[in-house]
Amino acid sequence: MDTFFQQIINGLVQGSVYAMVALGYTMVYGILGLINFAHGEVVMVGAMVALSVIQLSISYGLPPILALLIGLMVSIAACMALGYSIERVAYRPLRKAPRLAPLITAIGVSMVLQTLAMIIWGREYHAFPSLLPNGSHILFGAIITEVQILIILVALAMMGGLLLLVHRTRLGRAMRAVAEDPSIATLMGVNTNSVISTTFMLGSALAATAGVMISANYGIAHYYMGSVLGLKAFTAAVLGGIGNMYGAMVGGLLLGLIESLGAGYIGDLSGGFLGSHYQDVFSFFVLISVLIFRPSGLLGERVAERS
Amino acid sequence: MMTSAKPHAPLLELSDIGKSFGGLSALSDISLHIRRGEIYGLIGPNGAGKTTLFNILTGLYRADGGRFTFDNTEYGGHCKSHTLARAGIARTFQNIRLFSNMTALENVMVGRHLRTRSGIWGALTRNAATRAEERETLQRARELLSYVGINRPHQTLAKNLSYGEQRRLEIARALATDPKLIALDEPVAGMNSTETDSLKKLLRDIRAGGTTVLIIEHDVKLILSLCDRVAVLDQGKKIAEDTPDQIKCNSAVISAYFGIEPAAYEQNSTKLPTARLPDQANHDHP
Amino acid sequence: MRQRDTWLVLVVLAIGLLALPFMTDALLGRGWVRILDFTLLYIMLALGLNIVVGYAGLLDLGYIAFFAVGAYCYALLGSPQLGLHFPFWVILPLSALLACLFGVLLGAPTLRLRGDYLAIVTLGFGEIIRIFLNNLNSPINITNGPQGIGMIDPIHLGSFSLGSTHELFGLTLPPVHLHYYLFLFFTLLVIFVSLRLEGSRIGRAWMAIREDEIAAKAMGINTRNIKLLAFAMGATFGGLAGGLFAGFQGFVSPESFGLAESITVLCMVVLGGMGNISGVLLGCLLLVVLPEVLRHGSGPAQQLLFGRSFVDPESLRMLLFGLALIVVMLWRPAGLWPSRQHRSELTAKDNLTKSSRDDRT
Amino acid sequence: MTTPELKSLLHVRNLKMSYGGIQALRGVDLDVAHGELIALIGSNGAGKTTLLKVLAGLLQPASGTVHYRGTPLMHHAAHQLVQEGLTLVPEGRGIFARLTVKENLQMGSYCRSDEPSIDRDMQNVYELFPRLFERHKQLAGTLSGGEQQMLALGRALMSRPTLLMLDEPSMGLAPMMVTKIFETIQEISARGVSILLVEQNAKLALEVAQRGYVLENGLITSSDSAAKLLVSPAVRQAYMGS
Repeated sequence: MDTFFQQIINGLVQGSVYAMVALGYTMVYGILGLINFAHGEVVMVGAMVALSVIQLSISYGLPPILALLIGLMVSIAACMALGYSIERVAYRPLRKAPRLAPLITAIGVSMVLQTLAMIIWGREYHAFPSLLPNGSHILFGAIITEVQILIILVALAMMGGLLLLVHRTRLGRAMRAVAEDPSIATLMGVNTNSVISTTFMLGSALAATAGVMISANYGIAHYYMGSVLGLKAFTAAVLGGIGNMYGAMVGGLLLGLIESLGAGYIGDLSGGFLGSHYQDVFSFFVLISVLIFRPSGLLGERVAERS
Repeated sequence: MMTSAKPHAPLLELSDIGKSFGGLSALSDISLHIRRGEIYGLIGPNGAGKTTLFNILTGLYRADGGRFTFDNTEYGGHCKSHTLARAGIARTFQNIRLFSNMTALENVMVGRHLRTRSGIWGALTRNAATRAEERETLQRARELLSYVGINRPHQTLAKNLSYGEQRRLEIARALATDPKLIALDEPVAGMNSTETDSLKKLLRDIRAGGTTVLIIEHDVKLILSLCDRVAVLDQGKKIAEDTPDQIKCNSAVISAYFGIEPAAYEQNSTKLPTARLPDQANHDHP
Repeated sequence: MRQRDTWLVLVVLAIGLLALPFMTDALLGRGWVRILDFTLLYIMLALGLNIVVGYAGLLDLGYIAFFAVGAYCYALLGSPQLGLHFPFWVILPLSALLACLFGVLLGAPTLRLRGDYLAIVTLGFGEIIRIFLNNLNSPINITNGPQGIGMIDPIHLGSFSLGSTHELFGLTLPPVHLHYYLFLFFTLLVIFVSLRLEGSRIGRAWMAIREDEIAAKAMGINTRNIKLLAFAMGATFGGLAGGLFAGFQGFVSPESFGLAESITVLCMVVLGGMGNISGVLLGCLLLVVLPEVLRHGSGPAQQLLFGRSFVDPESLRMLLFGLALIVVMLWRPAGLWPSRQHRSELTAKDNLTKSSRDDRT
Repeated sequence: MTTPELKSLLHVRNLKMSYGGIQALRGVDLDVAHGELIALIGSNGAGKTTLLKVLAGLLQPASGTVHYRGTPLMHHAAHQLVQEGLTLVPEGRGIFARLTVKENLQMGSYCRSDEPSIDRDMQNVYELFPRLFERHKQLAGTLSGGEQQMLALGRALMSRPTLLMLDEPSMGLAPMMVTKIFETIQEISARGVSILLVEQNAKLALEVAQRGYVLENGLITSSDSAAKLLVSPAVRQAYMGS
């Protein structure tokens, strides 16, 4: 029984990171109808920048908690600037271009970011310093570390904050209005370009935070970490119904849980035939099955074909 | 190929077609019948449900209730687009939907898809049957393009045609499917009066060639001067179905459509020129 | 007159293509002949993907899976792994056929999905195939897992082995040259099939679906079947290329079939010009040759410019490659050699005279 | 360069516009004075919607001049025009279906920052349309067509327009609702807002307007006082053909 709860806890932690990254995909998709394939690399940049800043702060003798905070802040700022630039350079000139053109520029941006990161930080795995108390608690027979608790709390706080922003503020209304109909939003006096830029920056801030979280959880940062994470988060966004923010959160958490339960039980389920290596197969399988029955994801709107 | 039916036998009969979107009723209990060989008009103010009805007829929407009979075959509320196309219903779209990066000729050739059969094997070997079929397709496509009056090079991309030509190309493409009924969704929207006039002539020619024409229009004057019979939709309901002359005097139609009370209309209508009446008489009593 | 010109061009082209490996060998070295062989494999792959993405307009991000299916099919039927050693002319068609079957398997349940959803599902499918290949070594060892399958039989045409050097007509033909000619044959076949399909009833139906699916439906096209056909054809080309790849390399492992490979092939198609065979050829040529040039050239270039090497050539290659993708797309969003838009406008006048001539006959 | 007359709020001269191969506007001249209610009528495809879109900055004209309050309006982005008091209620209402009624109204006042008076204006809108107040927490997509039109009008009022442009406010509405909407339009006009009303329902529009223009095939074919146009055969001809 305790493995079950252990897998649930691991799944929730992993899922909250997925959810935060998935939000970035889904917000951009909702507003531009575009898959921001470079988003995963923003997560990686967030982690790597935080790593460097933290190492620097520690070398100046700052207390660990403060170093972490500074690292997080700097990496959020850096990623927001990065997100803004990616939109300006790689997407905005292609708004009216054929659909696949921005996809290719996004791939180009990913390659550039990944290679730059490799040049700057090298190919090796970096140990992400553990700056938080190393305590852990027993919950229903499962171990949960304080880092994990913090990850879940921060993720909840940030997602809650985002929802408040989107649903309770003038900017949030404008974002939803642009997502629904940019030209009508313009008629209300909304500068759609600046709203789109803001959306990219918000998504990037979440991505930076997620990058720091996941590095802190596994104690590792690496120039290649963005690809896989981005792919998973994109899967989560589609699972929940891309374009829908609640969908991204539900999809992220669900994917985290599916993966960790899959990893834990797939052997038993398949009579020992499939090992835990198949956890990714399992999650894609769930995704495909969901899409076959609900072609627009779990919470996605059914898009009626218009003539 | 025309079946040996009586000229006035119904080709298409709708009964009790209903459709609602998210609780808002777009169409309720629409029943109408279109006879073989007539030009049938469907008018109504914006949002009356004309296009919705069209989309049901051509299989894009699923009706909530009701059924329709086409060419003596009964269909339920929903049927696949390509099945209906095969049965002989072809359509054009309100906001032109051509294959814009294909040439004018290819657009019409796609219309022949339904009446041709060669598959992968034929494509690879280009055997005699395929070559013959391609030749016939090409020939028919060229004929249709000149029939609707597109005199540009047939290799022009559809998106580079003028607006009026694009409308005509859509009609040629629809005709390529050998339809029994061609359904046109606002074919003159955005055309000037010369273009409109020549389109009217084209539609009459099409009818004379044995194809029944169903036309949705916003432009009442066009419908009244062109159609044999007209149905009027308002708020998703049919409020009249009659000859143009009768429709003109129908008070429900006048108030729904023009917002002009019957009395005022009658007074002024005496001043209206009646030059096109003989023209219509020709159609009503062939 | 015109016909004679065409023949002349064809003859020159044929001689050029036949002499290419020797010229490359002499001028650039044998490594580049190998790169030529890979270019041909990529062309087959890209033309297959071009059917799905370029003609039918279906975004497939897991296309490399069909390449993998073909390659592993070949590897399993012609290596000590399962102890099977079927002849080339049996395995290669089987590889293509199996890939075709996988294409249908993937296509059937997913064709209802809208563009971007289809993208992620195909991506997932590609990953699933790769993960299975990576892990099907236990409990029963089928694929040999991450180690991959080695010692694959070299390609034999009858008793003629492409795996060893031959002396023919006074020429020395090492394996890379021999494979070049075999691949050239299949590439030309794939180009031929693509051309035939493009100008056929089926090809028109694919393009109609790409341009406007609803209008295509209204024209009576059974969009489901036609899309499925696109998946099947594309997968067949992929499987064919995969089989040839396995026979050429003598070794296959899952890491050759990752997402990055799918994306590379997609870039070739989109960058060159979707839906245009010449564009796709150009895209392949650029994206295979450019990285190699960068790989070999960036080190010496840095030496020359700065006197020392700042960035290792491999990283620089990736960096410039990424930048090239961005710049080219910003500069020509429809690809370097887009399909038709420009061509037909340029030749519209030509066609007028041509079509009027056709009309008379 | 012609100097627009001072009393003219909106002054349009020789406006041309074409897209998709058709010339939608072929040289339109039109004036709206302060406080006027102008009807622009014409059959479908005459270019009415295109004209409004050009005026609202959504489309760029090919040539011609537009002066608003005496200053030229070319090359302003649409979102800047709203701040100048030029507000368009688009055809088909264009409400944000996934926002609540209240949020839609708040979007209307997006450009303003004077909170107390925004609140007051919202109260005014609710008084004008009590139905909207009853449903202020609902998603706008769940409203009926008439309620959506009320919302579109109310939302436009929230921007405190100087010139309100309405594109076919009666479209797809039940007769009762049309009456209600037109009463409201008159009321808005009475408060001093200048209105440019585009309508297919010629009689309705001319009954409430002071002056009217008839647009046919991208050209103004007649302009006169509404009362005169109402009985003029020109209008009927524009619809029924000659």
